[in-house]
Amino acid sequence: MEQMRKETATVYSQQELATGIYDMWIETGLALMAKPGQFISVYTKDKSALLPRPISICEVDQDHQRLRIVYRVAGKGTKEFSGYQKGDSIDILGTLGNGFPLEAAKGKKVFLIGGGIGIPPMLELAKQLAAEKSIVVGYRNDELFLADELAKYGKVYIATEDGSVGTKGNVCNAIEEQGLKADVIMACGPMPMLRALKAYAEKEGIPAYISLEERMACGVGACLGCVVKTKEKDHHSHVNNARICTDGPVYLASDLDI
Amino acid sequence: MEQMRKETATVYSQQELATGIYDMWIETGLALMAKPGQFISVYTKDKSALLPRPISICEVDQDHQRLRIVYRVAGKGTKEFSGYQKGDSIDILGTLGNGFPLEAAKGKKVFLIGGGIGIPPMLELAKQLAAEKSIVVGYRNDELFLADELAKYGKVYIATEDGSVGTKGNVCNAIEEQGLKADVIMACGPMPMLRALKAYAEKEGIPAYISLEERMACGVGACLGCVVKTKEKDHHSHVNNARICTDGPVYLASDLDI
Amino acid sequence: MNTKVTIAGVEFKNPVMTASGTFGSGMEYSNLVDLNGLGAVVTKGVANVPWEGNPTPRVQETYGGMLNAIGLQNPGIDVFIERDIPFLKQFDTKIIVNVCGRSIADYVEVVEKLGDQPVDMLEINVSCPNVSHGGIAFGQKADCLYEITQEIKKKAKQPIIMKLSPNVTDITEMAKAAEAAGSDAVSLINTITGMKIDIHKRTFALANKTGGMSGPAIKPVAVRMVYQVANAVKIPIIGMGGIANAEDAIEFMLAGATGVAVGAMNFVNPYTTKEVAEGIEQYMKQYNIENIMDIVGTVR
Amino acid sequence: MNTKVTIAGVEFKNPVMTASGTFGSGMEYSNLVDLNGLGAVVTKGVANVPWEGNPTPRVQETYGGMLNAIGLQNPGIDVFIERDIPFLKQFDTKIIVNVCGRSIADYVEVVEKLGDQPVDMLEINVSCPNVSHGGIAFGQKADCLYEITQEIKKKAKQPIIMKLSPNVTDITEMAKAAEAAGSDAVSLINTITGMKIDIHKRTFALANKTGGMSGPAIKPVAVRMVYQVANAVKIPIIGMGGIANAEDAIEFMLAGATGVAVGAMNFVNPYTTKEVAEGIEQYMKQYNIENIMDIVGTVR
Repeated sequence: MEQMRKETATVYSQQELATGIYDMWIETGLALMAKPGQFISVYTKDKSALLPRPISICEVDQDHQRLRIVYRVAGKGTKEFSGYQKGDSIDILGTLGNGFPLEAAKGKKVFLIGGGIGIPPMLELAKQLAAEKSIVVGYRNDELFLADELAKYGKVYIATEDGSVGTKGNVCNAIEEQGLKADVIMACGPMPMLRALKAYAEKEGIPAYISLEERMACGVGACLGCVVKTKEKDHHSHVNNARICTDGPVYLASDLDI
Repeated sequence: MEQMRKETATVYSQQELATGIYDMWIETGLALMAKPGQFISVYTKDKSALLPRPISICEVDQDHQRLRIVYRVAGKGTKEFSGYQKGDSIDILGTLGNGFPLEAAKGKKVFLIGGGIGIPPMLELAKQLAAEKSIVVGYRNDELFLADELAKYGKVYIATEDGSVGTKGNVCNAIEEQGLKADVIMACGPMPMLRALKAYAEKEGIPAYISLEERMACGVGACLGCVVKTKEKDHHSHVNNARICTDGPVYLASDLDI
Repeated sequence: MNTKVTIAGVEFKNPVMTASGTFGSGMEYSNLVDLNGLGAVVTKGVANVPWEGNPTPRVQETYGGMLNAIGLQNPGIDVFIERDIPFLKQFDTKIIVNVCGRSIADYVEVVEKLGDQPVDMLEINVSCPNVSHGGIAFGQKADCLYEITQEIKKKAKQPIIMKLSPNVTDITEMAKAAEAAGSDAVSLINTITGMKIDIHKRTFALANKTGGMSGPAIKPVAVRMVYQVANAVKIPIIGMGGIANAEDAIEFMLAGATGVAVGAMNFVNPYTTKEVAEGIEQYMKQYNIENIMDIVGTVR
Repeated sequence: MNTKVTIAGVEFKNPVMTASGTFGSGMEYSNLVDLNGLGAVVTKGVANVPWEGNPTPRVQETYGGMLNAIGLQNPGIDVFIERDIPFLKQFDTKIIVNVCGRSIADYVEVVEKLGDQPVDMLEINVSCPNVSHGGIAFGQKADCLYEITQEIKKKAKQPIIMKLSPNVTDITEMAKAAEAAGSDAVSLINTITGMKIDIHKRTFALANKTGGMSGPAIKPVAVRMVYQVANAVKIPIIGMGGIANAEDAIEFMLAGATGVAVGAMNFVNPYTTKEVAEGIEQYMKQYNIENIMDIVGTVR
């Protein structure tokens, strides 16, 4: 059985999927333990930028022992990663986090919702989840990265900020416009979207599992850098904070005070 | 006319000449202004290591606009440089320093003396100097880097610390053993060697031009990091310190208090 | 070859420790690092009651380092005693508990509760810059430091280590005050107060505005202060601040530190502590050093 | 779009300056950098008489920064007036002369000699950590700082800028003392005292043992102190400490600096000052900022 570790892996391929959105496959034995909704920490070679970058796992290929990450260039770390090519080394720590609870949605009607760079983790989730999937994804514009691939695993509903494709607006607008319904929500995206989905789920009386991001340092629950406010006292911290890197990144929205 | 500048140049070739001694040709227009005894500052790509490394110019190819540096791997900067390959970029500032005064030796009997990593600047000097040259070089062992090339421009006398080739000992031992004489000395090497040559030159009543090295920051005379004690007040500093990067690195030994 | 060091009568199998706050209570890293290879685990600070800490963002990267403003979130001493100490006791390493508080009474309460616990030393955090009443005043004024040290020492059953703040004009005054009040050792440096501003959002990068800076960037300041303190007091020093490898650790020991702690670099390379311990042995071999204690404070 | 800033009545074409000691008297970099593009050249410190400075090695690299212990080598004020000021007067930039001394009388002598010279401001270096009588005490004790500021202000014909040391417990106390004594502005931070040890030679890497740390590594400390001082005094601030690009410079301005100075990064990239000035203009365009002065101190 594979165990969490830091290792020097190898880039298997890389391409730009959309403007500033990169798609990298990494050869690593960590693929054998990877679950949808988990993430890896990626370390830069730039020695002035020391902290690893947490990046969600987009797809898992256990047969070939490869992980896929799809990420946006947002700073000097991701800028560096975007320059890596096949055969380059890449230092990673993983796999990290809890992942989405597949059992909670099995056989049910489920929304898989991704906003922007929150879309990638939905792909492996869509692959592995045996359920009736409505996949709702929100983009800035008509650069619909991963939409084709998601369509293999369920019906895809698209929202775009600029209205160029599908519903103009965000994923909530798409759900409304299309009159969609579900028994469970699984989502990843920006905090405003997650807050809206939390409210929507409460109104509908359904559970929503949402994946959060936050500035991290250690990635293993030691530094307490990345916490989220919880409704009840957290079992580990004994205060109303849970660690996103280990207790999350996926939470039942109703457990959170966001 | 070329002018001192910092530029991103291109590595033309690199090879390991001896254990830990690397030989790099760099394509740069700065070759057009380079003089024997001058140096360039080389910047690392490692952003944790900010200060440039001063490296003496070994050879100048003005026709092809290339500079050659031969350097020892002594730390993380030079370690990084040693990994560069043809076509890689290399940031350099140059050309820096005064260089050897060719006129002072023209037509005379001259010792060109190099110790260890002080040998490389002797090559371009030997090429350009129209004089009766005795080239005395000191090595640790039988890895006689550059000796063949130096032999094209004058008779080469070798000293090795381990006695494996030539005189056992240092360059002074070689001069004594071979009974060599000269009217002028031009030398580069470790401080103990330079001190010994200064004493020798005073005893012989001949001038010795010696090239120094010191920790530097700016390389252009601004920071006053690299100074050497002078006998008289320096014309620029108005104290008994001269800046190695700009007033040097080549000094008449009798002007120094070392 | 002997890598053992002794600090205030406690013997450590090697000088390598974890810096408080960067290694949780050991549990979090125990899947990555063999705790048996460490001289000691120094735990994240624990108070008399649970602390919530600061809002997020709590961490930010800086050039060659990082800022944190966790605000000493902790589950309180009762949970710590029940859960974390038994966990650590499974390993063959020393346990140093970092103690924090908002008042002398807070500190004393924790220290007293730890009195009958199987922990080896107590590190007293009087220098956290990230909590408004986190005791920073105790760490920046010599007379306050003297007083709290004295009160804690009266109650402590284990040897105490006062952890010093670098955010002072003269670190030696602080070290002397700790020594005079009976501290068994000092550790330094805690983080240096820093700030980062997001120029695009035009706001502070940390919710707390300021944070504590750590990482390789601050190492020269830490080495300087260890050297100064080693020349000012007779009690042993645990040195920390940007240690990334054995070379760094040895630099601290030559400057005067008997123990060395790895902090922020645990986040960058979780195997740092192990590599430091191994690298110290290599250095000892290379220079024929029989006892690592022999090099402590030898650069003068 | 207006990049001009005004400090104590002196108008600078842009906020970008050189940090004292990193740019000589401008002459040394004038082949690489067009001095006409700078808001001001701040010269290397000059004393009443020539100073030899410290033995070598005087500089060392650190992680993301450097240490220097030049020891304020300078040719003395007479040579400076005769040679360096006329050189700088050829350029369309402001001249700020950094003044150092071992006693109040030394400083006053230099300030008086500069009285009738065409220089725009005087920066008073009371915070150099590298000379035993280099005035560091003046920079670490508020009452000493007050006294020297007052004495210099009495004699100065140009506006004065007290340059503050970061090696203090509370930088705001120092800034307040400078302001109360009549300083027209403050500049900060000077270098942070650090040390590097060569573990193979087992000796200090600098002949002076300690040196002043600068470079990107220290930027968060500098930004924090600028922010603190901006909240404590009304006089303008020139900010410095690790500025490597326009983003860094803007960070200092948002924290409260009206002027910004590039220091160690001149050694790493001699074109830094130019790039900072250009980058500030780009930022103004990007965010429709009409006057750069409008962003000073706006992150609160």
